[in-house]
Amino acid sequence: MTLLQFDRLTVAVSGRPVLRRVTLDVAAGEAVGLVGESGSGKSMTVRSVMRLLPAGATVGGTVRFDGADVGALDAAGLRRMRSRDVAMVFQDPRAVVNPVRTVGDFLTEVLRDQGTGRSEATRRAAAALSEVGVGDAMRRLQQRPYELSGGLLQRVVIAAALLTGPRLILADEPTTALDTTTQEEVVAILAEQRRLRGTTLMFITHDLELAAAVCDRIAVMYAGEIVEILPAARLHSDARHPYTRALLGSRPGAVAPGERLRTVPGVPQSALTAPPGCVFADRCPHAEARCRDVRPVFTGSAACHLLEVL
Amino acid sequence: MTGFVLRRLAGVVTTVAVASVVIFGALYLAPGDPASLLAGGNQPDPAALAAIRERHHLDDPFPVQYWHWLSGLLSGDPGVSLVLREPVTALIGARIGTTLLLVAYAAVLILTLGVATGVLAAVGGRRVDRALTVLTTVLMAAPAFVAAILLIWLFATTLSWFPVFGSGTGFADRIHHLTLPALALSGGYVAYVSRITRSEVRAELAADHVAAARGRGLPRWTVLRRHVLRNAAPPIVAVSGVTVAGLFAATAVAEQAFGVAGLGSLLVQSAARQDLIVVQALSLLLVTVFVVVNMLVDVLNATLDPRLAKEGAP
Amino acid sequence: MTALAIPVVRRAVPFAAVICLLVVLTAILAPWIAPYDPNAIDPLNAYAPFSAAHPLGTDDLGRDLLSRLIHGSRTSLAGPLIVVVAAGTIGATLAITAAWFGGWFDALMSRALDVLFAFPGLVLAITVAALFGSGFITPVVALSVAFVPVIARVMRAAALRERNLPYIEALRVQGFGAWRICLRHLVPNLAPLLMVQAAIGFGYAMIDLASISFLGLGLQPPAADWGLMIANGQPSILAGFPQQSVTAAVAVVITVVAFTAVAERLATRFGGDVR
Amino acid sequence: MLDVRDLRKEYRGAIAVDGVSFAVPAGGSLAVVGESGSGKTTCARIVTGLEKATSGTVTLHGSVQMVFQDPYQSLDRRQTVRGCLAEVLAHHGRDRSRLGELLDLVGLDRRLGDALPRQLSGGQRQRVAIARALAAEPQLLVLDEAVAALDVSIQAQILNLLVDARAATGVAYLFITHDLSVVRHVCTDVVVMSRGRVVESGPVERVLHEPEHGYTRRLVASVPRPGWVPRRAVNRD
Amino acid sequence: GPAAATTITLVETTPAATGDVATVTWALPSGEPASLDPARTGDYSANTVGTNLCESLLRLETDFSTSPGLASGIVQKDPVTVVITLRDGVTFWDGSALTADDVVYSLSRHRDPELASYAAHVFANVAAIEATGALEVTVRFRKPDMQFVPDMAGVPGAIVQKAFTSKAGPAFGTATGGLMCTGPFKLAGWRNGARITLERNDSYWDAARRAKAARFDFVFLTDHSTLTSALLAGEVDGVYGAPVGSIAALRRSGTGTLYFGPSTETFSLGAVAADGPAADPRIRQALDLAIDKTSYVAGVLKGAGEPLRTFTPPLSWQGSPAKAVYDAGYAALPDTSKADLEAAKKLVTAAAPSRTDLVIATPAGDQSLLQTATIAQDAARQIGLTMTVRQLQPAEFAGLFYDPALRQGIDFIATTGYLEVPGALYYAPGFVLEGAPFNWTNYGDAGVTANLVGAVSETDPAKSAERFVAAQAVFGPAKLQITLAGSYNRLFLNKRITGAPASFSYISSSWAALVGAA
Ligand SMILES: Nc1ncnc2c1ncn2[C@@H]1O[C@H](COP(=O)(O)OP(=O)(O)OP(=O)(O)O)[C@@H](O)[C@H]1O
Ligand SMILES: Nc1ncnc2c1ncn2[C@@H]1O[C@H](COP(=O)(O)OP(=O)(O)OP(=O)(O)O)[C@@H](O)[C@H]1O
Ligand SMILES: [Mg+2]
Ligand SMILES: [Mg+2]
Ligand code: NI
Repeated sequence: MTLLQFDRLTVAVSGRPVLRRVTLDVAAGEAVGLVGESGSGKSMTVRSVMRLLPAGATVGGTVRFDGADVGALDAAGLRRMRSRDVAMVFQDPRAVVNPVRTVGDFLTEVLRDQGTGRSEATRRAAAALSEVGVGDAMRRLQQRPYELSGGLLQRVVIAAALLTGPRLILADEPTTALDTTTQEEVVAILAEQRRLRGTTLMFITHDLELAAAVCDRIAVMYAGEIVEILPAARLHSDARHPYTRALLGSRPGAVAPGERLRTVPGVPQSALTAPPGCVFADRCPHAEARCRDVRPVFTGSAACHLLEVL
Repeated sequence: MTGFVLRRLAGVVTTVAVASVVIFGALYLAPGDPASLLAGGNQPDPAALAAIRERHHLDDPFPVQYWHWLSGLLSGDPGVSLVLREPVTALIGARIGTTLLLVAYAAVLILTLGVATGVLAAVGGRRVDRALTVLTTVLMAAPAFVAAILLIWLFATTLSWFPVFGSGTGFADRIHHLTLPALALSGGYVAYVSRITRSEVRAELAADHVAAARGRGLPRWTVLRRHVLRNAAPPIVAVSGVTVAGLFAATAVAEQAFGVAGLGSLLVQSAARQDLIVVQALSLLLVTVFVVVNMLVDVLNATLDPRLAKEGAP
Repeated sequence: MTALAIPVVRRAVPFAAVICLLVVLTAILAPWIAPYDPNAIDPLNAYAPFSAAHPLGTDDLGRDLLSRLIHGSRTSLAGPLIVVVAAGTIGATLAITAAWFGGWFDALMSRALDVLFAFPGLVLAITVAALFGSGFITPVVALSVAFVPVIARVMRAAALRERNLPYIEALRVQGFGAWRICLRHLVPNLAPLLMVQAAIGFGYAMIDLASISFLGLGLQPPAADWGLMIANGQPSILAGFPQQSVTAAVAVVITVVAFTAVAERLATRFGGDVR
Repeated sequence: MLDVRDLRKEYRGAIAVDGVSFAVPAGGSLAVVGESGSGKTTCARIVTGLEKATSGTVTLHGSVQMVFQDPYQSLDRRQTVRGCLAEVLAHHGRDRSRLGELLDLVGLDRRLGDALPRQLSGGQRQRVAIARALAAEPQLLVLDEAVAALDVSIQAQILNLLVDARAATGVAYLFITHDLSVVRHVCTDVVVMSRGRVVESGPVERVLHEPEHGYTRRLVASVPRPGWVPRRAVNRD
Repeated sequence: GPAAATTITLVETTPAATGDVATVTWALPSGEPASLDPARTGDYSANTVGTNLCESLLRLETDFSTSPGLASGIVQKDPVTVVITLRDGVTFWDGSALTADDVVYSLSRHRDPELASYAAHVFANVAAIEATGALEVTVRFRKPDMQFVPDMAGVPGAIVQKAFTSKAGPAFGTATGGLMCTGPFKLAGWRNGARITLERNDSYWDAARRAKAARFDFVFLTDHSTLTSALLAGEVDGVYGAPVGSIAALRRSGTGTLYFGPSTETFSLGAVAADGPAADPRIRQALDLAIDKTSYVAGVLKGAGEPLRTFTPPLSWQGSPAKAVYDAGYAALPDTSKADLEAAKKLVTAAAPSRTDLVIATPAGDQSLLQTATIAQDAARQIGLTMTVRQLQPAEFAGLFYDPALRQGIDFIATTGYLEVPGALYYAPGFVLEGAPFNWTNYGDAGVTANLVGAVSETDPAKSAERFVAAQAVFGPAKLQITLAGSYNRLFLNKRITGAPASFSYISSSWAALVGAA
């Protein structure tokens, strides 16, 4: 059953294109990784689920959550969806937790808004903290964000996301600001909770390996488009799109030490500067004339003219 | 927190101490001879002048004079006005109530109107923002004495809603009398606080934690109150604090224009009459009030945002 | 503290720029473009209404208001200009040295600025002018001194922030001297913020100088200064002759707004990030 | 060429670095890895003279330069590429004609010489920063997470550039990073830091394949790779 | 222009009050008095309030003649002896009787150098003051002084209670020290900076002049527009010296009436430099000729005044028996009210001044004097002189009259002056005698000196007048003071009250007692 559906989602901010015809289905209980370089539109994609787009954004196409068109929700419906059904975890926990209020305030405010009593909310918050591996929960609730390390704080954010028992978690680079050992912790917590609750997950990262480890499927984005979708298990074997391959190939681990890395010429494009044809055409080593002129259609797994050839 | 308060308190004491030297020193250097003032309007003979100098320690070296003044101040006796022959305490005592009330009144206006219009400009959409921008621009560029005359003309002479002058007796009557001065006094500052509020609220609205709070399905009003305003408060409070602390002295123009007897006009009149004793005491009082109010604001801010109380915080 | 810039409607900026240019040109060309001698009195023709001969009417002594407004632009611009240039230079220098050297020097400087800051500007100017003599210079000097801590505070915070940016550290690693880094890198990068501060200060200085004139401590009549004109015209407003105060007040408001708008635009243009 | 002994640094009572020793041979490349807040940056800043150590010695033969993490803030936003490089060249008494060579060395189009930082991409800026550092012809280059902020495809370009530059100039690297694959690719030796102390050091091969210290083991195990399953520390052993 | 004056009629008094009123609020446009102690009274505010509290030995009538006050008679027994006979039955506010001791004490205070009384100069020629009876005081002079008796109608003749005064010490007359006098009002309160409250003295000795207002509140309103607004709004019932700039607005008002009365107030330019162009009579005459007095009156005084030929205004001798002599002497003075630029330029050319850049000082905040200085500046420009206006703080300006150092670098002052007591001799000696305090230009003329000294010591009024007129014929045209105009007294009364004198005599009389219901 499809829980979340992007259907030709197009977003422009003040007339500048940001997302172009993003189409993606996420099944209930599934974990989908959204991978791509900076500015490719990953955050915009998940933010459009929550209707958290910048002022002046225009949206085309639809995003459906549980069958309902998110764009058509009224204020109450939107609030209900945000507070009960969908939770978001952001990249930088420091920016996301109100710096002047306590961790307890942060954790309980949504519950309190939904009518939960103060002591009950506190109890549940403490329980959620313990669940994500934060010890001494009652003391933590009294503390303020600056008194916690980044890793701890990200766990607080995840605890807050889990607290209302959402059906979908949108995790926007939840580990980028953390070091690798802490990243492992956080990712493990997310995976564990997903197993326990059957929550659906959209996981954004720059790191293909990480996405492959956490998710069932991976969608690769470039310049506001999804260029390839493939099962995580077959990331290395089945990647077809030249961009996905370029990403895999340019990681230092992809070649033996001492060898030169396989680089992609040029700089990543954004949806605004993307060429008229294939968005990757100007950096693609295989590009042909038609790549530059004609937009390839997304055929099941990737958007590339040369899919058969490569 | 206690450490923070103590540190700030020490700062206040140093500032006031240094200010006292500066004030006394500046007036010591000011041209004009206090002795001739003390001698009255007539052409005084040198012997009489010398006697007056002797009596008022005017020939002593600077440190001795300063010490006389300071020990007088510390024992609660700042001296007697050179011109009015009244104890400075009596002069200040007679006016401080009015000034306090005027400042409090103006402060309330500044805070409520300034913050309200600032928030409105930040969240009220483009048209409201622009209208308020025009309004605050004009308010900021209009001197208090111009505002005073307009207010008198409109509300006192034409509409007769408020009295033209004076400070009134009894609380209600005083409020009635001080309404126009408070409005004239606060106009520019309302605009200033409104601007600050607007920019701080806008900055806060753009913050990730606000987006996150909205993303968690909190109602708009809750987000505005508990995340935007709560977080924008410290800088707004800081600016308002400086503004309000400065009001004590800025009342001069409004008091002058509305015939209100307060500390500001006393300062201006005393300075004009070269009444140094009054000017010294009053300047130091205003400086002290300023730094104390600022300290209170800092402490308030530190409770709002404990990060500010940490050592080394700006 | 956030830079308190007027949120200008961008389209109005060219318009504001033209106004600034006109005001400055007026000040420079005053003797040539004023239709009358600004001080030529004609008591029998006092308070004349708008007319072809006197487009803005005349004042209490029958002087042509347009001519006075034109001549008045000179001191009205020069006073605040001196204040912001002096306070800006001193304030920025103190701020940058304090931020750069840090430690006890910074602490001392900050405390000194605190003391100065505790004397509200207008009052400092009033007191100093009353005690040391009125005129053009004294209030301008006093106001400059009073503006120093205001500007220095903002600049110090910005300089501290800037000083800790990696590009400054890179220059230090390169072995550049403190002077060079400050003068060639720190100062130019802080200039836009300083400009905004100066522009805002300009407006306040103009108003403060006008208030000082109102109290009789500023520029001396019959100088045609805008602040003085507002103050001098004030008593006749109730008598039904508001032209003098109103035209001068309008000139002040328009100039202040136009200068602030243009300065802010220039700052964002050349400095990118103003905050 | 760089010899760091018993470095200790305190910030108002908090100890950031405690008894750290390591050495970089001429032309060598040493990686410093470790958890967040373990004192890596502090060491780098002491080595480059940006900070004074509380105790300990830093012996350095030759000059040192540094490349910072954030390419967006490590260039003067008002200075063109050419202005930036020319200033440094002049300061070190080098000939201006080296400017072109430097741009070539870091793979920057010479036409970008007149560009301001805001007209450059992150990767291009980092190239300028590296060129600026190399302009002084240092014997040691300290790179504090110099590629962490870059996109993968750009990161690859910069890493190649760093390898080439070392081959061309013989400069030694002190390479601070979180990313072990980068360490493997660029460095020969590695120092692992945790809570202000060096917990393990040695050749990259040895340390990363046969980690001895528990922290190093955890660090190595936490790198995502095919077949990797993330674990929570509390669940492990 | 619109400022052209409509006709102004002068009145000496306003219609008499028909009954009592509870409270009258009166404005003091010069601000709060520094003290009400007669020894420290010397300005508009202190006079306006104080004369209702501490009465003088003589009363000043609206035509500037004097009549008995606390003294039933003051007799110039011979040129060097004055005998003061006190009225019987006068009591102080505390009920104690007025005695000769109190009078001796009150007058002698002014001679105490410690006290530095403002009126010290009045007693400069006095040799002794002693009680010569229970109700008789005799004043003996070293030199004859004809101005002494009329001076007793002013503040120098005000009587305070000895016991209270010596007990109060330096605080006497201040808000904290209080007063003890005999006037129709007693000092009931002084809220520093806010108001001075007078209450009716119900046991006033002169039943005919018992105060009609139970209470008189004086408020301090120095800002002209605020004051005008307050008058128009009816918040203030009356004021002496209503702002010139507001004449039009006040005349139009339905809240009350603006009265114009005769006055001794003058507007003039005074030469203050002993050297330089201002000391040259030709330059002063040139400046005088360059200013058109008629347009000055219209422009600055808004018509509420008239040109004067010299600085002693005719009102000062209106009550004198030798009025005719004085009037004739005044009429004989040259009339320079019309400007004559050609003659003025010639005078400047003839004088060939050493420098042409002059400085004129005015007290800051006085709009009329500022305009006066501006007009002087314009006139100077037209005759080839440049004149810079320098506004001085009021205290500094006042100091200028006594302190030569403050006069440095100043050539002229724009100033107002007034006589608070009758007597043509009030001004002249101080200005024209050699070494006199206000003879700043070191004017000296043997004939003038002889005639003036003679006039001062001459007991016969007519002879004194003749000698004064003879001296004036010489020093008048020398224009030590370039008198531009005499202004009318401007009194505004709310329509609910009346009775206040419209003449400038209020300055030395217990005028407030007359104010009552309209
Ligand atoms: N507030 C905004 N206003 C205008 N444009 C924006 C805004 N935020 C993002 N964009 C633009 O939208 C495009 C996609 O941005 P998005 O944040 O979705 O990228 P991303 O893939 O999440 O990148 P990163 O990995 O850096 O987070 C970018 O080109 C960016 O310039
Ligand atoms: N200027 C400073 N003042 C006080 N403490 C500091 C300062 N700089 C660093 N520290 C502290 O010193 C410790 C080491 O910091 P450092 O920046 O060297 O770590 P790092 O290993 O570079 O971390 P990261 O991987 O996050 O960059 C940290 O606990 C940090 O909080
Ligand atoms: Mg993103
Ligand atoms: Mg670091
Ligand atoms: Ni009232």
